[in-house]
Amino acid sequence: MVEYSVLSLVRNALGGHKGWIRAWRDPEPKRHYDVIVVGGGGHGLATAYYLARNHGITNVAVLEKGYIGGGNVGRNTTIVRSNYLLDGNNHFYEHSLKLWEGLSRELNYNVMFSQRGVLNLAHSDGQMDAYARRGNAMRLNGVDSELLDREDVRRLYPYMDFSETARFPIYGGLLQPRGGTARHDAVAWGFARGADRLGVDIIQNCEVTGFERSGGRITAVNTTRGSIGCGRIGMAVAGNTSRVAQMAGLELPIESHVLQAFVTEPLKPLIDGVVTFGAGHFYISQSDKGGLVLGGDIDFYNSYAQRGNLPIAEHVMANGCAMMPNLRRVRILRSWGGIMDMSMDGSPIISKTPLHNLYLNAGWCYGGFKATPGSGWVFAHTIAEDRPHKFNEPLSLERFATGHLLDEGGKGPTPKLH
Amino acid sequence: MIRITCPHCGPRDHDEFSYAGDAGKLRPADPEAASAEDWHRYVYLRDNPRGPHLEFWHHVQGCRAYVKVLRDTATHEVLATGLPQDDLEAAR
Amino acid sequence: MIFGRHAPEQTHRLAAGGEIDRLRPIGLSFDGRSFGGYAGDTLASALLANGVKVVGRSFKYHRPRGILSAGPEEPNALVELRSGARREPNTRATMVELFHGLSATSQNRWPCLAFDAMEMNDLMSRFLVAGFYYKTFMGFPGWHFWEKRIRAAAGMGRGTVEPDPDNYETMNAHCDVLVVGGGPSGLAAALAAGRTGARVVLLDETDGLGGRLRSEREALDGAPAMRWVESASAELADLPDVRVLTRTTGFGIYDGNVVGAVERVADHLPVPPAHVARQRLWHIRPRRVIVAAGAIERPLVFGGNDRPGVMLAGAVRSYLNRFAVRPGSSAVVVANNDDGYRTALDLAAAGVDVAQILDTRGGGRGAWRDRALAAGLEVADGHAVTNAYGRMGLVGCDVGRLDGRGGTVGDSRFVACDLIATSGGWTPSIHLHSHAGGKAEWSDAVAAFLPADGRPGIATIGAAAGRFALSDCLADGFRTGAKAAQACGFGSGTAPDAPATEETATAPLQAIWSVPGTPGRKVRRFVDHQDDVTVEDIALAHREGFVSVEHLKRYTTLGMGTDQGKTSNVAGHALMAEARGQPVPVVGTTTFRPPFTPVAMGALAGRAAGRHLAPIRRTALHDWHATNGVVFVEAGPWLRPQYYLQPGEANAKEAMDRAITGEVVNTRTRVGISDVSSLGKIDVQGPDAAEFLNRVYSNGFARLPVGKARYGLMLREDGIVDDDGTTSRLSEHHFLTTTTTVHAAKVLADLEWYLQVVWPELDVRVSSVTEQWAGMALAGPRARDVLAAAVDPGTADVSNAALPFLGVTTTATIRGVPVRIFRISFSGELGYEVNAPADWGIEVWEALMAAGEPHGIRPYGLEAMGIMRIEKGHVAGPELDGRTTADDLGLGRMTGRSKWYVGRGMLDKPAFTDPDRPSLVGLVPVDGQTRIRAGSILVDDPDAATPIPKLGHVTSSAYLSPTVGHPISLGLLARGRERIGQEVWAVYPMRAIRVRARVTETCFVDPKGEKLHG
Amino acid sequence: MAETATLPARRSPLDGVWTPGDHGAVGPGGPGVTMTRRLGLSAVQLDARAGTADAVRHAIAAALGVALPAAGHATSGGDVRALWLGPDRWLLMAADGFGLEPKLRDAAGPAGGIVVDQGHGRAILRLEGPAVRDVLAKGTGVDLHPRAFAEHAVAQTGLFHLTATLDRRRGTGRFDVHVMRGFAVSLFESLCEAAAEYGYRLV
Ligand SMILES: Cc1cc2nc3c(=O)[nH]c(=O)nc-3n(C[C@H](O)[C@H](O)[C@H](O)COP(=O)(O)OP(=O)(O)OC[C@H]3O[C@@H](n4cnc5c(N)ncnc54)[C@H](O)[C@@H]3O)c2cc1C
Ligand SMILES: NC(=O)c1ccc[n+]([C@@H]2O[C@H](COP(=O)([O-])OP(=O)(O)OC[C@H]3O[C@@H](n4cnc5c(N)ncnc54)[C@H](O)[C@@H]3O)[C@@H](O)[C@H]2O)c1
Ligand SMILES: Cc1cc2nc3c(=O)[nH]c(=O)nc-3n(C[C@H](O)[C@H](O)[C@H](O)COP(=O)(O)O)c2cc1C
Ligand SMILES: [Zn+2]
Repeated sequence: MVEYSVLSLVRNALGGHKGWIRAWRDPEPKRHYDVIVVGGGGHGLATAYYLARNHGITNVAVLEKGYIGGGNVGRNTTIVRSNYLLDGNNHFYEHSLKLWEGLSRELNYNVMFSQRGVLNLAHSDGQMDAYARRGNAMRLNGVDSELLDREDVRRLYPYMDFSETARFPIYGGLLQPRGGTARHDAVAWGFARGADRLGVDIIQNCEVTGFERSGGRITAVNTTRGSIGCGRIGMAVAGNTSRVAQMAGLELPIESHVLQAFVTEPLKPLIDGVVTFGAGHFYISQSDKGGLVLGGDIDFYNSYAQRGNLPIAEHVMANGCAMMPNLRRVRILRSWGGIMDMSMDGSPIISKTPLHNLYLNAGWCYGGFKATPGSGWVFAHTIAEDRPHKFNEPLSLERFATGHLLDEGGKGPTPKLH
Repeated sequence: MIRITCPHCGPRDHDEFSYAGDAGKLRPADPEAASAEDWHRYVYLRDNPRGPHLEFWHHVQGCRAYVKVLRDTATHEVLATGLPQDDLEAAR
Repeated sequence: MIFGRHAPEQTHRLAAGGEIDRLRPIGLSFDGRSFGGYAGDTLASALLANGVKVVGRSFKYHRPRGILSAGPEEPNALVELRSGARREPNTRATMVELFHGLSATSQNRWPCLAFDAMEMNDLMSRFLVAGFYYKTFMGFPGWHFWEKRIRAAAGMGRGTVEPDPDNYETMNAHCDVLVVGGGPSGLAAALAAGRTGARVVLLDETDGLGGRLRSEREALDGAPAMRWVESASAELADLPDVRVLTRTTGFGIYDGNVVGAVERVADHLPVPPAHVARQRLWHIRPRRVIVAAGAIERPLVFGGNDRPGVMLAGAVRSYLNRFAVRPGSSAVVVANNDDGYRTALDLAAAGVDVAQILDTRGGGRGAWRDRALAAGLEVADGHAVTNAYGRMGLVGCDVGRLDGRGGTVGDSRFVACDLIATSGGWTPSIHLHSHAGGKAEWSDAVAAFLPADGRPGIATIGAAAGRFALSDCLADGFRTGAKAAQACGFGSGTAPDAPATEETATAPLQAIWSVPGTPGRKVRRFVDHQDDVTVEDIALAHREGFVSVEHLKRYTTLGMGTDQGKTSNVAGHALMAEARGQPVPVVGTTTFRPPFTPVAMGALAGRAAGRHLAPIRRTALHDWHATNGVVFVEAGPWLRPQYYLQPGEANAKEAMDRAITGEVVNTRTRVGISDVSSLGKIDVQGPDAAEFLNRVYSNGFARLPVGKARYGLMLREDGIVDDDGTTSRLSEHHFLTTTTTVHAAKVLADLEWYLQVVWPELDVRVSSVTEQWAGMALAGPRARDVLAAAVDPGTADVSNAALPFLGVTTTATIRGVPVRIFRISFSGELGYEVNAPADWGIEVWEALMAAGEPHGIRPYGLEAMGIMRIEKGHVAGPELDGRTTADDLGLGRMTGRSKWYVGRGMLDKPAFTDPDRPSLVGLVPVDGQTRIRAGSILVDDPDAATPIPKLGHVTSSAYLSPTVGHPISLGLLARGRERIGQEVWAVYPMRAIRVRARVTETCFVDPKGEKLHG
Repeated sequence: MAETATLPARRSPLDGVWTPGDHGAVGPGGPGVTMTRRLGLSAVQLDARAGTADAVRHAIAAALGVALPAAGHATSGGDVRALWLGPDRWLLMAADGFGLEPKLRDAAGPAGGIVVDQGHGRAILRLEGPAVRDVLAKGTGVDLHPRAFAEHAVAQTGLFHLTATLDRRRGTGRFDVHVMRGFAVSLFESLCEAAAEYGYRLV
């Protein structure tokens, strides 16, 4: 087991880097695991890691149908923040943000968590009031937030459109200084390596195709690499949630939609923090490689295809160029899509299910990357203890029936609007 | 660009329409008889299939008709379109 | 141009030949130095003509780099084009057409191209291997410290911080057959289709047609091939329904086979002409797509293969034949296919000394080889370059004999040269095929992936399909073009005759993915030039388990640069396959994604950026406001009056406060008028109209009398309040429903939904009449006097008896204009809403103003309206926030259980009946003066330990209610109605504000509503 | 509606922006597009209630001499032009003096027609000239090629992101464009910018 550090890097450099070993093993699936985590994305891998680290459960497999990190964790715009309005979300995401702050050292893997600050722009008095409510609520929870006026914003981003012709003038914004970005792939790889070091089997190219049940329990999962027995199952398959749930006979308050993202040619440092436009859905930040990473709305139709269409792409660019008119000559290098598990109230579900030993982690909508460590933490707890952690009690599946919804946007049961 | 054939206007770009979601869900016909569970299933639960999906698109920039569409969610291919009361199952 | 003449001699320009126009010299400057070129040059060809070797620096190691290619695949020669607001970083010199005054700057170097401090990365390269950053920078002083430095070294060019002065636009096109690519294949396809009368669009990324033919010495029908290209182009130009777009890149295929293309309308000019967009985005909706995008050559991977002076063989031919430029004076040619010979012959023909032709194949057979030998060229079979030298420009290379087992035999010898032409084979451009989900199939013959079965309606042909013989390309094009047209109902489908070619048979290529290095030397073999990915990096990725091509890509950044691996992916994936000991097709390839080449954000945004981001909606009274001191504010798409300044007043805070307070006071004490045209108005007609409204509104509408209005509440299916408004019954089967401004469109769509989908049996028709009617709210104690004076005598009786509260009349006219008058009020005053046909709105408004003159009428805006509705405790946007129930808002009485309506099925949910739910209350500062701001949180104990328990929040607030003389607010408070009279804290920690507030009823003014009925 | 004679003149939403004359890059061949405002037009929406379409069609033909068009088309008859707007929904237009609305009410009402005055709710522009198709193509995804969009073809569609009605009139390159009154200035600006490179004339 090679510890990563400057020293080991230098040592290996002198040895022509022959000394490095696999970041995680490539084991054959065992016949039985105490816990099987379905889905080798950020959440599945984090869950496996914390099952071993926090609960000492190491006879764990993560089953990934493709290559780990090939899902949304590997295709998201990497914004990390905890500036949520509703307590049910806010406490959970803040717990996650705290974990981010120590994650690289925790995992001995540089996930490049960069607290560059997340700024949400406001374009009307009403929006300023809404941000005030959110920021004030955050402060009462001990979470950092600052209300900026127009001039504060201008100082941070002088090249935004502060002109007379701006269609939606900038009134100010809500800033969370501790928010930022992280290196998406590294998060998957870091958790994978961390979990592997604690004994977890990470099994790629292993698609779950069905469940073997007896009564209210699942006894084994059928996969493209054979049937594997299990004690408990944690589902963390994001965009594919409904399909896997269906194998267990569950119908969920979830729709799958495609969200596109874009990256520009690499530039010298231009945009220091994370900025979201308030008069249309648009968010942007700059990756360490120099590419501007940006996105906006989903494509507004159910989809399992990891690609979108031009109208939304054009809409995203229009918003971006309206916010920052200097971006028009910057070129888009690549576009792609990811399948998002849009829930009916726009908030996630980390919960027990009607099946005794099946646990659900889904409904992440636009925002599950930031949740990765927190989600793994509380999901591991829920699986290990067979009851929710206090931070995911409000994220239960029952809330849709009881009416205890977490509708940050007040959009109602219309997934495309969350 | 998904090209959707409106039964009234002919083939149009999908961005002339507003997506109105799952058309497989039927609203409880007799509200009196419907249980809380029935309303819950109607309002909150979705099949969300990968493959052919029955859905509504509202032709907001066109004739304002709700168009029933059978579309493959894996390929985005439109398999059939019709009026809300039409049965498109044959195209599956 | 003058300064073209001052420029140094074009030392590497051939005396004759090429497409350039020697009569049109053009000057350019690169890094401040002036050079001369000609019309028809690209920046790259002009720099080469002037003997410039080093053009850029690589991404990671900052190694000096030259020009590798002559096309869009260029990984090295990236520059900052233009300056100031028009500066474009990362611009491929190979794709920039010369224009007068062109100025370009090298990038990713400091302080200058010749000496770059960051080149120390290259010395440190053994530490900076793939993924090194994941393994360190975790400890003190932390990532944020290192990140700054890494970011400064990373990136490539500098983006501008000034707004782009140019414009962009979108264009839509439809056609039967779209041909992407104007080489021989594409031309043939377009001709075959165009001749049938089908509508054809032909795109080419470059400034002209011909494709590779522009760069080759090929003959067609016994004449230079470009003659045929010219006649083909002329014929296409004459066909009425054929559109040829040059400088236009088809960057992606989307659903429905819609192709996105970007036309560089004015990038070849110093600045766009007046009224002309810089770039134009095309949406092309073809019935058939033919992709004739050609193939891209890849370099062999050998030691020092990134040295300035190492160039793709095909690019060498482009510079020789198309641009009349000699990329070097003494060349070594190294290839694993016949392109080596073809190139050597062209070099020799151009008078360049060819030191050696190295054929990595051992065979020593083939017609091309014979031609080379016949031309007296020196050929070394089974040889390759094992290392190349020359940091700032190639000086020579080691040549070694391959043992066929990944090593060399014998010593290598040094050969002096300033140019290495290399070909590792050609990679078909299957990008667009793949965008549409088409499969890729490995071909050993081509040593690349070819398009396999794909989406119907898309055909990939010619070199893009791995058919490299000119005759095959032409045949392919004519055949496919004719077939495509036929499929659209044009022509017989028979292919026209192709021109005769004169081709030399080619011998099969032999793949070699990396060339062994000079024995005893540590060589650097670059697979991905731009991102500095070496053969060793790929081995490391394999060692660490990043063995899937997707992991390989993300771990090493192979193919993630601006060129997206056009010249490097195949070799990279093949090397991983070798490491895994599996065939390439098993290892596979990474995903092709749009855009094919990078596209400016502005082009995608089109004109919708800036002030056109969203169309502005103006009320029928807009022009009146504009000339009467209004200050407008955006309300969704609408521009609405916020308040009105007095003549001569500047829009300062005091003036604003004065205006708003004045408008409120005037309305409450005299009479005011405001523009409510933007409220949604929906005409509902039909025998079942009453039944329909009774189902969509939570309160009853079945028995609303004709000539009466009623306030109504609509719920969402989930039981939450959706919208409110008044509905008036104009006749037995005719209603007019109003909605809030923001929800107008949604409510109409919902009503249509219920009628078309849910209750088709109801005989009702709904239509929006929002724009048909200008709406004016006349409010205040004198409102009736004003109305009575304005209404044309005898057309309507507006007395309290004839037109009581919630009464409606449709008979009145004002200045002859038929109007609808509704006695309803949002302000709580005696009020009327007057609707007039929009084109007469201003006349009616002015009539009311005139009639109101003696009564002191004043227009009031949104701010005054907002204060007055808070004074009355009326809910609006901040209260209808999509989370509140009717009960929360004190409107529970409107959600009875006596009938069914949308949303009722949800109302009994535990959470909705929870007594602890926040409910709407009024709030006043205990000190009688401190404003309680909207967005404040309501708590019992602001000093409690965090997280501090919250009781609710302040939804709306008036910093001063002129009517009650102190600040008032509305808020949602847990168990609010039980707390009336009690005190709570309203805290605003972000501004360190806390205010002691008393909980009150929601209505601060005229709770009994006497004013309404008076 | 009361006798137009006694009524004030109707205002156009474009009064404030309409500057007659040539604009943009007008070449020797004259402007690529000529724009005219179609003023003084009554426009009334006619819906046929469930199952009454035929009766309404007959009633209108008899009373106004115009045949209600099929989907995607327009017809002219008598003094009236009729556009198809949607299923069982048409827009009928005539000069203000014609008294269209009352006539429609009398004719269609009994047959099951529902009449909604929309004349003030929309602005109508006539565009003609050699560049008209290109100008409109910058804003709409509808195929305007004569083969696909013949004379008297009508489309409800998006035009520069606004909802608009395109009515192809007789002759090549002549279109009437309807847009909601409140968006008239926005559409006008878009059309002008799109037309500037060909040159345009405001009449
Ligand atoms: C374009 C885009 C931008 C986004 N931007 C942000 C952002 O800025 N900030 C933020 O916080 N969030 C963002 N998100 C959301 C975030 O990426 C996701 O919510 C989060 O990654 C989901 O959790 P995950 O990582 O476990 O999902 P995934 O990475 O998708 O993991 C799920 C895994 O399950 C696997 N799987 C599925 N079915 C099976 C099966 N049957 N058997 C085995 N394995 C299976 C999949 O292959 C996949 O690897 C974005 C998402 C997208 C698509
Ligand atoms: N020597 C060899 O082994 C070899 C290999 C490959 C090709 N060739 C020769 O090259 C020619 C191939 O003919 P062809 O017509 O198939 O290809 P081509 O390369 O001649 O033409 C392709 C054209 O498509 C354009 N293009 C590519 N992608 C585009 C896009 N996305 N949008 C717009 N334009 C795009 C390019 O600018 C180019 O003009 C033949 O003459 C063939 O003999 C020879
Ligand atoms: C934050 C982030 C930054 C990215 N930067 C780049 C980049 O610089 N170059 C590149 O080619 N792709 C970049 N990508 C996109 C990936 O290449 C890839 O498209 C994405 O991970 C989705 O995978 P897929 O395209 O293989 O489906 C980036 C992706 C993310 C999430
Ligand atoms: Zn339609």
